[in-house]
Amino acid sequence: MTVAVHTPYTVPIGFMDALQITVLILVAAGATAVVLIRRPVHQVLALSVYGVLLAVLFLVFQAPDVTLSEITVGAVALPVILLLTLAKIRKREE
Amino acid sequence: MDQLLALALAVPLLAAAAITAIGPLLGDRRRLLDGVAIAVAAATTVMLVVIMVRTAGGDQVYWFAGFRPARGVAIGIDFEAGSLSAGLAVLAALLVTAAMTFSWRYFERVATHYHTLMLTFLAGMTGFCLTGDIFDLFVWFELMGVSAYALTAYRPEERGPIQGALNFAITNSVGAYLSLSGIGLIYGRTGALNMAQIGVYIDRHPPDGLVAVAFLLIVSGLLIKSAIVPFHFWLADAHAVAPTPVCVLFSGVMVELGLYGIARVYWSMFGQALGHRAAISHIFVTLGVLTAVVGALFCFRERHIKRLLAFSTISHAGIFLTGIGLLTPLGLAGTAVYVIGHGLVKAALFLCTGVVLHRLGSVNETWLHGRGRHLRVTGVVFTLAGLGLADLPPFVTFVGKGYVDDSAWAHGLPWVMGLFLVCAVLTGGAVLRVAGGVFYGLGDAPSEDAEMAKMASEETSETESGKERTPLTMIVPSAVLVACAIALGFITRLGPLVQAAAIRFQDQAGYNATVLAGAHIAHPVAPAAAESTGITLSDVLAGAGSAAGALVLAFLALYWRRLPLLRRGYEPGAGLTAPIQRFQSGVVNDYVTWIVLGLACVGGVLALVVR
Amino acid sequence: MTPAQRRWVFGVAVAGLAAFYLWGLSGLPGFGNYPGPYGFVILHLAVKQTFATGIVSAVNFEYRGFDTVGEEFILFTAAAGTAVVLRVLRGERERSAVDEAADRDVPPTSGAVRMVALLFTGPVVVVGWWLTSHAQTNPSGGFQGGVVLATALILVYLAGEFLVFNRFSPVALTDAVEALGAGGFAAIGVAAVPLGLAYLSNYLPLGQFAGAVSSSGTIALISFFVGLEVGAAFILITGELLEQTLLIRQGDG
Amino acid sequence: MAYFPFVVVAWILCVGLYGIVTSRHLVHQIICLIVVQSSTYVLLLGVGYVTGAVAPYYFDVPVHTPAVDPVVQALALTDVVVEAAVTALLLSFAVQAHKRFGTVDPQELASLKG
Repeated sequence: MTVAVHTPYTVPIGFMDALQITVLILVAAGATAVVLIRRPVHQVLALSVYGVLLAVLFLVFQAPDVTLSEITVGAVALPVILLLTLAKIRKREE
Repeated sequence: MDQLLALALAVPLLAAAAITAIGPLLGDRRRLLDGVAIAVAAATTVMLVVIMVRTAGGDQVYWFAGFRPARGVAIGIDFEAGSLSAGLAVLAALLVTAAMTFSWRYFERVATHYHTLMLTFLAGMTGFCLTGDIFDLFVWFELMGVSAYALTAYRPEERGPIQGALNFAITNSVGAYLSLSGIGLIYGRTGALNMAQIGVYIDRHPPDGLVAVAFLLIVSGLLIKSAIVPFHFWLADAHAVAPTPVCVLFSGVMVELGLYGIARVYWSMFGQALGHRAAISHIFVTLGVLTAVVGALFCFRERHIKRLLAFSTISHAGIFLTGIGLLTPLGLAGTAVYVIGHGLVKAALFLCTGVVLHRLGSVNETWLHGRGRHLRVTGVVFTLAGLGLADLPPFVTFVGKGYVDDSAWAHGLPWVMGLFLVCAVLTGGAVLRVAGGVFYGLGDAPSEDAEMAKMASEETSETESGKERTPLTMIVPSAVLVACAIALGFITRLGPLVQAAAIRFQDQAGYNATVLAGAHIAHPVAPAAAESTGITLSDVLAGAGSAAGALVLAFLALYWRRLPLLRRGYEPGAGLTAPIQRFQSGVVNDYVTWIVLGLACVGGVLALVVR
Repeated sequence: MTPAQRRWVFGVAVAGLAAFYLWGLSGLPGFGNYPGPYGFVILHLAVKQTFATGIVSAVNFEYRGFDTVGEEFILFTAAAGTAVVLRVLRGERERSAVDEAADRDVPPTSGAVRMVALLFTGPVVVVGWWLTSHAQTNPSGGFQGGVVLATALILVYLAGEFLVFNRFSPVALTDAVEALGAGGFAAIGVAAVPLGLAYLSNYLPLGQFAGAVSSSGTIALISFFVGLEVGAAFILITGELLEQTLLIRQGDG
Repeated sequence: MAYFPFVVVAWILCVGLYGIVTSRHLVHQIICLIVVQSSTYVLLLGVGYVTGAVAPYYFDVPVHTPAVDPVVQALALTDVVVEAAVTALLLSFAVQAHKRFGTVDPQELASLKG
């Protein structure tokens, strides 16, 4: 049971549902991939992709503000500091 | 509207920012920064004391940005200062002041960031105590956490602090996110974040899965913070390695804040809606008793003084959780008094340990045996604090412990009293054993296993050790704290006052009216007849008994090898913890596993109850 | 525990936790049926009360501005903590601060990358500034803007070298900017107190009409300070890590 | 559809916890903590969603058009900042752990501590 509101700007509900389900599945898969990938640099790249997926999810959840933060933080800033950390750690291993 | 409520938080935050900005410009004149930071902490203490005194006439509510609730819907964030919450904030600010005074001469060099971190830590604790909004609670919980993680790793040149900080940060972050999940659940049901409003809204439905799950998830982060078995593993790792003045705050008040959070969440939101009081009480008491016993056993076998004190804190956290979990005004009042007393004496014990580290360069009880004879004042303060920890009258700890015991008795749980007596004897005995061995050279040095020796020998670079004199700024704070703990024990009005505050704290309808309708509830109902407010003779006897027991145990432990009739080769306390020793593995992966398992078990029980 | 044991214990435990959590989640009103009232009340009041058309910013900087104070100080504390943990310790020497150091394992930046990075720096700064200054109207705000501004400096690093990065953001100055950002926010709040208003009250004129960049009083100002604090904090954290990676040579084992 | 987003929330949480428990690399473990936290964003935004409503911005739509809950979005924003802060601090610990211990396997740190 869904109580939907209607506005002149409403995307057709069926289309929105399909979009949301698709992105949710992608996000779930992305989270699983991030956890299961054990090679650090690859994992950071996966995290970056996961950040973009989350950002898209927030967009279809009608949260553009959070989308922007998730892109700037989750997909860019965090991977950068993670890669810097890995660079430091790998360098000392050599 | 009492502007002090906002200033008590804004002043330390502004000071933290100002110190960071100005600090590098001062160069070598860091004494100035020390002075400013101590003054700010002291000023915050004074402000909070004023707030606490004003709450005696009724709870104070402060709406940030002036958004008052309309028709029972809160649109802003509020501070709700009751006597208990303000009192706990006072304790936090007092201990921060003491710890910073102690640090004046303690560190070889203090970076400006030390003061920044201490002040943000203080602000986080104050906000956590006073807030009336569940998400705001999470925000201050995190500020407190982030400051605490950074302070734990304050000496990154050593292995212990880094590992302790990692375990601390990962376990507590997992807890915080679980709490946030609970907040999300409850928001999805009620569309509210104000705790009073949530309490009103969830009470409209019969208790169901969502309420039970949200309750446990929110509480889980707080259980981890307050080191309740099986969520406690991080605590000893972090306490043993954090700088000693920081340990004062960790043991003296941060753990207790977690417990305060549980009480706040229960009595402002879930108490009415969740129902099943007896079952909830049983869950809390079971966890509390388990924690008290495990902590006491680990405490007694420990030889690393800071770890020993940390385990004693775990044991006491168990007693506090039991006091809260009895769900009676007397139990809560007893816990409140006990928390204050424990905070004061535990802080003094850590500060004295800091003096020992400063002068002798070790916290290894075995190595230190007899080497602290010349630290007379420190020895006296440490011994007095140890007796206070063992609930000797007239220390205020005995008043609190007495109330908790009385409440347990009235609740039909006399065995809890007996068990807590054993715990107090064990933890007090361990501390007095240290006092007798280190400061008076009594008996023989306790033996140690290699593992512990290695751990204890790590404490080196924290302070420039081998100093000829103990600076006054290092010994005076601990002496003052112990004096406070004794003086409070003589204030006979303390008990009734705290009980009245506890009744008000547990009055959910009153809390709602105060926050949402601006009602002024001044006089709590009279205490129930079954629970007396006075200190009975049996309380005095129990307190004196546990202190005497602790003394006897300490002497037994020290003179064990000289006792002719006993089996030789057996070290007191050695076998006590062998079965559970390996759980304390130091591996954070294990700790998170135990957290998940503990949650699943408590959740299962809760599901059976609420279903 | 051995990894295998841990896996078993965790497997059992997480099954229990998941079942328990799903039990709670099933009590929610279905997805898309947010019941209110909090959000709906704010949607109803916000434009009238604050002249902001970005309601999320109105909540962040006004209705729940106090949370944001805490949030800014969490970031501030984390930056301070990072500086404490990664400070240059006794026994560690700073390597000569030349990027092309012998054991540098990052290949030198190619000309193309430098060019692209330089080209991007300007637009990124503009975007960051726009985001920071439009909190009250559009989906944006000091937080996103601050991160983007920090990214501009990271581009400077890509284009040039760490030395340039360092010259653009000397630690003491960044520290001061960060403190100004966090402290400025708290101070705007305190300024309401002598006016007899509650902490963080919006005491500035709200402007002529809703939706203008110059509207909504303290929201714009707070967004600016948040931008400063967030940008500086990220630059500090990145700088600390860069310094670790490029400059610090370990002296002790 | 009514509960699918919440199932995803539970899945992300559990997967993240699994990662933390089985991790052999501190950076991996920290990333898994990020995953655990990301479940809370999805939960928050999920409970505040209103089917058919617009985003809470009245810049280019008339005031009082039905919109989704702005409060959860503000909470999620705060949450993102907290995540960034905690991650940065944890990474600095990881860097130091690597210097002191020569390894970043959390399961080896304990035995090497002494």
